Amino acid sequence: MNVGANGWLLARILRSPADAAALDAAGWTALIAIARAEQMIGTLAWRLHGTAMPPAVARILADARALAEHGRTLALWEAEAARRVLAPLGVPVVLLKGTAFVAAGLMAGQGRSIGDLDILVPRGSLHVVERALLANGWEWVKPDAYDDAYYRRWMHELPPLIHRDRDRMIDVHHTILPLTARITPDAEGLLADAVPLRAEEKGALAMLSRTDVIVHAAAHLFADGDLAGGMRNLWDVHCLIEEFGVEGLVERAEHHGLGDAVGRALRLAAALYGDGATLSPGDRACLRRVTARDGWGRATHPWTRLAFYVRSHWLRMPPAMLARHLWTKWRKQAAA
Amino acid sequence: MSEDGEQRNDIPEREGVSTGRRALMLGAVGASAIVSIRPALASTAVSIVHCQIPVPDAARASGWIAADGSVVPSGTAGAFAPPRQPLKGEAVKQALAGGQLPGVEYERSQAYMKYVRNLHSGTSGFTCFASLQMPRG
Amino acid sequence: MRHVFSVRIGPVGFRVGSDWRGPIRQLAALYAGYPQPEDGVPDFTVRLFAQRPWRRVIRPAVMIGGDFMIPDAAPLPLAQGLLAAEMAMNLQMALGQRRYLLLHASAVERDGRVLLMTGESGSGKSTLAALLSQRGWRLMGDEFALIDPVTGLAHAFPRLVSLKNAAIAVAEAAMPQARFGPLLEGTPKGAIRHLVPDAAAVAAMDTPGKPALLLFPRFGFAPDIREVAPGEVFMRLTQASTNYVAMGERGFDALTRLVLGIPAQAIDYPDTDHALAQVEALWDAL
Amino acid sequence: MAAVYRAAQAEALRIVPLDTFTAIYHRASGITHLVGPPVPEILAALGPDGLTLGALIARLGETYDLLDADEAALGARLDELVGAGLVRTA
Repeated sequence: MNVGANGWLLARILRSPADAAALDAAGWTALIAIARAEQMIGTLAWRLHGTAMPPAVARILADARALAEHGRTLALWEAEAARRVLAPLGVPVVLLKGTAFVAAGLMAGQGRSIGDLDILVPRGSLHVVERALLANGWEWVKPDAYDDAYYRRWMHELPPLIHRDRDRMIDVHHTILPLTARITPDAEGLLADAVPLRAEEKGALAMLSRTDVIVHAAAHLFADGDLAGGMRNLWDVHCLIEEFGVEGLVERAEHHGLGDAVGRALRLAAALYGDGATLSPGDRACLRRVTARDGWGRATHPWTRLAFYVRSHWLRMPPAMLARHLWTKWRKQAAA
Repeated sequence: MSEDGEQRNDIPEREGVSTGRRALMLGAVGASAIVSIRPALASTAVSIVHCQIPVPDAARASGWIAADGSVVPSGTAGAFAPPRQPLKGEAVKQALAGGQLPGVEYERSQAYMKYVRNLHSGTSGFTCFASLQMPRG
Repeated sequence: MRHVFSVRIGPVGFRVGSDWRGPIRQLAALYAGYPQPEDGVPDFTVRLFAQRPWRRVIRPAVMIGGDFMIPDAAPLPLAQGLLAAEMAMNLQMALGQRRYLLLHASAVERDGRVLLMTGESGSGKSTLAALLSQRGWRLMGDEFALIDPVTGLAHAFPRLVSLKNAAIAVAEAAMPQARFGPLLEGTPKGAIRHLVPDAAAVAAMDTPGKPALLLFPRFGFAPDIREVAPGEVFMRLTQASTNYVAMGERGFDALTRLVLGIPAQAIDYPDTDHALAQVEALWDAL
Repeated sequence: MAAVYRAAQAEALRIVPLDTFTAIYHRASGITHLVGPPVPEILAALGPDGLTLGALIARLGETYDLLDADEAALGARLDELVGAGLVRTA
């Protein structure tokens, strides 16, 4: 197969599972190591389910499916636990990211690894939500004055909370980008258009509309992040487009001020997992960063990674605030 | 009610207690009747590799440690500068068992250990700490 | 990576990559009689690497990585590279194994039936397993017992037996003909020396056995034997398993079946002779 | 109005008595609980239809000799069960 052992190998097999037939033992070994490093082994396992492969690989992927299934159970239960606590408040609660995908039974959720529970609530309800969670077993992860004040003043979410018995984190968002970013999505619009997941149930959870969910995936990837986990996030985008289409997407993205991010996400997802796209030099740099893995699962291209890390901070904060943020961190270090 | 039950009702009250109906205690208000199994992953996994606990964790790098174990700005009066190296798991284990961290004075050891005891999941060093206090096997 | 070693231990294949030749050469020598991963595809990848490029040569310290990692792992000096490799392989099992319920236990087999011994580090489970392998038992493993949730059978995982401190001299005296790895002094757990499982253990490692007895040995106490009730066994084994919770309902099935299926005894012993006599007596009484 | 307590659906639970302890696997949460009496008895008596605290004491009294028919104690057990997710209030 004419693909080196890097992220492109994983992308190629996800795009075209039949190509796996051409893999030799070394190819399978690299593919599995890369998929694990990108936290996509469950996705790969479902994508290849039923195709021909060596017995040793079949066992590894069967284990990965079982693990993803268990992860799905835990994610849905965490959402249900939060629902039981928040439903009496009468506050709308919208599931975000992986938990929303599995709750809605979307293709993007199949085999997906899910870490924290991410929810979106109205900004005005943050306080009651926080109080209810703290009264029902959730605790602050980091009791630190500076970070706390920073979160409350500038971030798009509460400082992370963790449940003391289940050891699972919850991120309570009130919008999808930090308040410091130069783009301000329409948070009220996100909530207003959200779709109930089980409409018949009182106090049911909801998920973002079919366009907003793609806008959020793109915002998360570019405007907020340093492209870490990019292969998985772009797979999300690819699956969401497959399932929901792109009708009205551009208009909705422009409405949130995220037209550029969504456009790039669509091009990158098409390049990795779809029929290809016409790429700009910036797109190519992103793809170089996203696929930077070797056959041992190691991160490669450290300078590209660093550049994207700096960029992520740049995007999140206006320059003066970035300087203040780095200055505070630096003073703490220098004082020691 | 079943035939069986009706028969039992014919038996005088005092003897009925001893013939079949099981006794049940609801227990004290403060007692606990449920243990939920948590992953033991941390304990065994970390016993396999040797672990260490950075004090404080990287997110709060170079803060100082107050006597109550909280992280405070460097230079705070009465607080201790952090150790140069992360604490070794074995040393923390001995301190947890009633000893003291090696090479530091009593109060400093107490402050560091309070920091360690306050670690939460998701903070670096927590997995290591969790492994040290959980008995195994 | 520069240096690579692959091996299959029981049902599990490993690939170990290293920035240094030393640990790989030692692994190759000690695991000489072992097969390669099935179909050439290992279950787990392990990496032994330098934190910074120059740490390959200047005060070389071995970082442990692979498919599964924990954030707080401390590096080891290169002289303990073999230990780092063993730890890294065990870590992949502890964090990544999903096919079998993993019990932190040693296992030996006789007549197709398996004796499991579980306990904290220092309980003597490794030493007892090694000594029993000299007395007509087959060594299945000293660290992890693998319980198949479908069949309930225990699978062997005969990696190098890790002997610590006083146990080293005991094993050396009891098995003068056995092969040992280098003596590693000054590790975080004191002195460590690895014992190579005998040829019989390696030859039979693909043959599982039916669990028959579970023991909780405790070294350094006056001889005592007492039965452990199923509820307590269940609780202790959930804590002696790294993947019980992650196995979900399959783990629950495997564990309840094991707990209700075999007797469990706690044995206290002052020295290994006592322990061996206690084990043989309990086994004969089954 | 008194709160109504409902047990998780019976098919969502795997209940294996060990000795005085019982192992319960809760399929919805993936969590194993090791419980002692009176927890299995409470789960069996509640059922999915739901009972108030008073009705539950009465139901338990039909089957067992309650040595301490104390509403506060039963309330504490139910709170624990709600916290573990095995019982919900509605």
